[in-house]
Amino acid sequence: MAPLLNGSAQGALLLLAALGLSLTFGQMGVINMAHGEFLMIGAFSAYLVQQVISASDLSIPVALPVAFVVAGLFGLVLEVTIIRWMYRRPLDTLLVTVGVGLILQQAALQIFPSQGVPVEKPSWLDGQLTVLGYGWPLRQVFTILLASVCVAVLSAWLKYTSFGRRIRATVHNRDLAETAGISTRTVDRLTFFVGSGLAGVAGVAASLIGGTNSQMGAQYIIPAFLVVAAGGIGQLKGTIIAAWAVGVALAFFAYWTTGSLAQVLAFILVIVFLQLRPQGLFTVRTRSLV
Amino acid sequence: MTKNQESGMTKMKPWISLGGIGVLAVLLLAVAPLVLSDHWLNNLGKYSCWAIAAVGIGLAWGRGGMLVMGQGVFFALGAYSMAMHLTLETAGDRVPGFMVLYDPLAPLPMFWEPFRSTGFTLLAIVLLPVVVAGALGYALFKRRVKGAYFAILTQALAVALATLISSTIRETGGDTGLSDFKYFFGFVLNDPANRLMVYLIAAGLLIVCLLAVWQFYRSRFGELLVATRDAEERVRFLGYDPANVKLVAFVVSALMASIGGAMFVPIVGIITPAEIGAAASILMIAGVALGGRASLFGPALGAMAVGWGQSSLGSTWPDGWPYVLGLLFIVVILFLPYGLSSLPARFAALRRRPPKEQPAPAPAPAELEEVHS
Amino acid sequence: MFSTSKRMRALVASSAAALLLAGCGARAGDDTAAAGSSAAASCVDTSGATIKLGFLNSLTGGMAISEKTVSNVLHMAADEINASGGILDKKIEYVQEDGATDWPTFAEKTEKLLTQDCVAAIFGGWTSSSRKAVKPVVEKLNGLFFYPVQYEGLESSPNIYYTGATTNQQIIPAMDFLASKGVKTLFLAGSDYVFPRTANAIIKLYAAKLGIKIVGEEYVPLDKDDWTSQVAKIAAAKPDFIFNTINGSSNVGFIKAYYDAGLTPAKTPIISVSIAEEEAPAMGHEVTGNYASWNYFQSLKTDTNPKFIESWKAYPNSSGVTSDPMEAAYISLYLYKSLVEAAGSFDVDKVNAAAKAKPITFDAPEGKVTLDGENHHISKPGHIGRINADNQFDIVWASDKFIEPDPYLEGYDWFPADIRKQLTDAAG
Amino acid sequence: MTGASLVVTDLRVEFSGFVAVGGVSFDAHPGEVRFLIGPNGAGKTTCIDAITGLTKATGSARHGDQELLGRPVHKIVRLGVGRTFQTASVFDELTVLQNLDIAAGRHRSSFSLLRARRGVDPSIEHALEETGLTGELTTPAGILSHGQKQWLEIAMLLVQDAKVLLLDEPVAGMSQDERTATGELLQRIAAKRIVLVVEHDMDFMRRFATRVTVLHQGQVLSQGTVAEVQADPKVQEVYLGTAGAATTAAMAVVLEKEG
Repeated sequence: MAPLLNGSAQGALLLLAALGLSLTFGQMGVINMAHGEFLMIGAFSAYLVQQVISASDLSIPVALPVAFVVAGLFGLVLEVTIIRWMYRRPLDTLLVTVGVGLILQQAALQIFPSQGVPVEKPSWLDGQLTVLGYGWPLRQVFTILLASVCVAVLSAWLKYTSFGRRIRATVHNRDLAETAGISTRTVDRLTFFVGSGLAGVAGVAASLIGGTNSQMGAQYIIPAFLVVAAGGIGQLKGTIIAAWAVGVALAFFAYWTTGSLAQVLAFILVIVFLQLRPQGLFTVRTRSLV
Repeated sequence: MTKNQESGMTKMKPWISLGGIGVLAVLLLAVAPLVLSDHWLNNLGKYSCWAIAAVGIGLAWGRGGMLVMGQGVFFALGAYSMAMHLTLETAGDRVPGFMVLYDPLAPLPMFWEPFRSTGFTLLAIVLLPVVVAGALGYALFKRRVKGAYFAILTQALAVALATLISSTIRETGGDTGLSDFKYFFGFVLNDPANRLMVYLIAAGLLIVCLLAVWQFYRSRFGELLVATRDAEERVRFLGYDPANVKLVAFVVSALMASIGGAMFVPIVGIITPAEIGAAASILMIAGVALGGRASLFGPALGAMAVGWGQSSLGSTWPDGWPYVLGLLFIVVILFLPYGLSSLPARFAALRRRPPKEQPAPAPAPAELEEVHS
Repeated sequence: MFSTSKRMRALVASSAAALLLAGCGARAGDDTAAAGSSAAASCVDTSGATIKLGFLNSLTGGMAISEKTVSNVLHMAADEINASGGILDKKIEYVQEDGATDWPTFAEKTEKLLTQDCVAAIFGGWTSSSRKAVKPVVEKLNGLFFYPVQYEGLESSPNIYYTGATTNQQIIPAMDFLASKGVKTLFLAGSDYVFPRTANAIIKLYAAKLGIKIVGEEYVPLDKDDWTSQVAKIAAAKPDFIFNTINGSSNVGFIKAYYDAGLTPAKTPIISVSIAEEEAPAMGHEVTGNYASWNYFQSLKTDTNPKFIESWKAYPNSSGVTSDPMEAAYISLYLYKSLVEAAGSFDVDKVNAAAKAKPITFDAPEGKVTLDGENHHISKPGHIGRINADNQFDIVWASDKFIEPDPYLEGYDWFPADIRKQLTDAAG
Repeated sequence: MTGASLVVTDLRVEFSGFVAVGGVSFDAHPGEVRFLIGPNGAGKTTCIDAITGLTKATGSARHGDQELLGRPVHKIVRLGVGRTFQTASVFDELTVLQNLDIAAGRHRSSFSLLRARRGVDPSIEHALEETGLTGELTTPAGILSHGQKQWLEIAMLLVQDAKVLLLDEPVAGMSQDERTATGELLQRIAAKRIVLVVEHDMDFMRRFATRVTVLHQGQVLSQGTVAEVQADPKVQEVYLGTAGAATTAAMAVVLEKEG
């Protein structure tokens, strides 16, 4: 039972990290390797909010939207200054954003205490929820709830708002969308803002689980990309299942073997899966040639 | 259409390129040992190892369109094969010291045993990457995995391998890696004359690799590879299986990474998972991007420049080096996707016509399409 | 392609010739092969008014979070020594190098410092891996390396001085403390690298002797923060105590998972060997009440400690708190000064001879430490501290005297002699 | 050379439930320029995709006694079936010669691939003459005019020694003169080969088609000579009756004018 619940929480954190990517990578084709650093920005935002509102019971709820906006703005700046020139070269966005990530990491190392900063968790997350005899930490429950809320809001936003429809139209056929009077530039910017902002939210969740320091983003980026790839490009449903599966697999591997070996096995599992099903869990069928 | 020159297809006269390799050979093999101090010669040897891997990346990425973000895997195959052999050579008939530390009474792991043999080690350095890249490439290319998927998958493999090595400390030395080698195939590594020999082997291998890609690029295969990069489906309609074309380039690039890794070990004296993981694999790409991914000399010279930058700027301005490296990625990819080696062609183009507004040319149509089956 | 292949052949032939010429160096088994260390001539310049020293710390990469502080404290010590006249009347001129959390870089920079900058000694390193990368290079070039962090022991080198604790000065006191508390079951949690693996091997041997049962052992990669799965195992195993050899920011994740799982210092306390005053604040209040084993704590009452704390707080880039590795780094520079002045020379062999000739001591913030000239470690007091609400340590246990360093645990009968022999043999 | 015909029987293509081609049968023989026409979405290109292995299909498409369906793309090409694309797809970064050399290359041993090219293959020279590209030998294909690119594609099929040429809108975007030249080229090369053309341009079809197959909503609406097809009331109904897409209307105008 414990691995299943722990794994679900790990999966939820992974999902939070991957949600933004499934927007920017899945919908826009941009491979943002600085996504992990946006997550770090979210975590540091939570710390800064805590400096202003010292009561952690209140500061974390406040930090969530703040981290979303701060990380989102970083994403927006990245889009406006760099990414916009590169929509026709998706692979190159990967390398450019590697550079952006390096710079953000070093900046964080120099700005904040090198040992990292504490983000205090609210006292209402103290304690455990007893599930079939296992004391499930409330923080894990919170991560799952947070991920669920983000997924719900995101999919509702994509489905029911006009902006969401515009995003989907642009993804579907950029030229046609433009002809239909949609400003694809605005759509691009907003998508990137939201995608990066979600990384910020993930950062707040991560700051409650691990250390908040300049290196923290690096451990999430590759697993998050693998999750998006395994889920199927642009498929929210697939991303959710893949994140959960990887999280649970990690927990079970860690339960059976050691923490180190669990990482290796989980990676290999996803890689083998992608060999067998390179299009991921779900695919959009297209008729596009060549 | 400067694009053609930048992405490497309108060729320099092949004999001029060959002359360039000759000049580089003289510089590396004759001039450098005379003018450089031992320390910098050793560093140049290290850069040469990265350059060997970079030449392969240029082949796979620049000409083949496969962004190989996990060359660390193949670098590791060569490096650890070599390191295991040198460790055993140093340990003699005893179990290597680091193994004793974690589990004093256990015997040598089975997979170490064959690396006692010189022949097996050399064979492993060549065959392991060929077999692994062959199997991996076959599985990926036949299933038409490409673009970002391919890049991320290979990167994930590098991360997985680095973690695996870190987590098998008794068998592989873990995070600390393998080091403290006394001998190199019977030669005492501390002897300056032998160190020079090791350097010359590495530099010589770099020249050999450059000659190999020089021949590749001027051959029909080179043209076919570029054609596959730019329009994979079209190549299929000419009766070729693009998977095979890419596989050849991928395997050759893996082989080069392995050779670079193998020589890295006696020169640097240590190999650790950090040298093969995500960051190291990306650093290899950085040099290739800087120099010019599709050009003959760009990857090798770029890798050497990045290596040198890390040694020198990392010393004088450690806080600034990550910024420099980051900016290098951004500026080069944004404004000079075909690297510094495309500068002459760009200047020529500027002189011919007024500059256009858009900051970056946008090639790489092959990247746009994703997997579909 | 006649001309090409001809050229190729010429190239191959000439390069083979070059290799043959170069390869006339020593081969295995030659008498000169053993020469190694004394072969390299030192290029240290002692004629001027200054002496060059090298500081080698990771200022970038993952370990920068720990090592930057060590680098700063070394700078402070150098400034202090310079203000009081320098070493043998020579001012210290330091060359700071970045190890970049990359062990080959440590090796490369060591070689650079010794052969290009011609420094008289090098100070720094943090991880055991970095030390193991530096070791062959200083041995080859006959340099000096001062290593300031507690480590797993089982090592000694004529070219390295260890100013942090070896196992019998940190791990064994911690185990003695646990035994004194009547601990019966112990869980081992560590990062997956050389120090925790070796330390835990020793802990298991000693635990058997003490009658403490090891109920579990878990490792997580250095760069991973998520400990939830492992902590669930710990919660299920219900040990009396957790022995924590986790390093770096992974500790934060461990403590958070520990706190979340409802584990408390009252029921399942942790004893750590890598959480000090520097690291504790990043864990907030969740670490409060747990223990750490060190030789030095900021709260230590000695004659020299207040001045050390004061100087550090006033130093630019100060973190405001002092910790054991910082103090050990501080000791290392002063110890070198004492050694050089005892030898009357910066020459490595003379310094080593001086270390053996008579006991070198230093009034360190942790007390008066004495160098063991044979194994190059220093005597240290053992202390156990308990983390309070200010993320400082209340000292709850102290060894009755300074503990002499015993890196190969020769004074401990529970450490099997055949293993020790294997180790010394393997180390050559 | 002659004899082997392309016989398509009951060809069906479905895209997750949507029937793009629903049981199409036709044949094409060496010596004729066979046209496949129909309004947008009629399934013309899908037919070609299916025959060349790009799209999964059921039914049968035989060239001589070789079944084509179910083989991977490059294997079908090796059986002598070549095609062009709506948007000319040549290798922009390679020269005309390099383009043709690659097309000619599949007959070479893999070892010869590792050598540089010396001289120009006779088959390439022949194809260059045939398509009038001799002067462009060293031009990068990317800077050829649109028409020249299409010709280069056809030249590539010639050096490939394709027995079946499937051409997808080869004259789209060409000037009148270029169209005429292309049509004459097709008639020349059709002497020894099967030439199947998918086209929208009715004028072009009328001038150069030997036989025509009209597709509508994935079905064969009518087959025969140009005159027969134009006289078919079903065709007239489709093109004149339910005027859906703009293109259909435009086509209708063309047909009317010609009729």
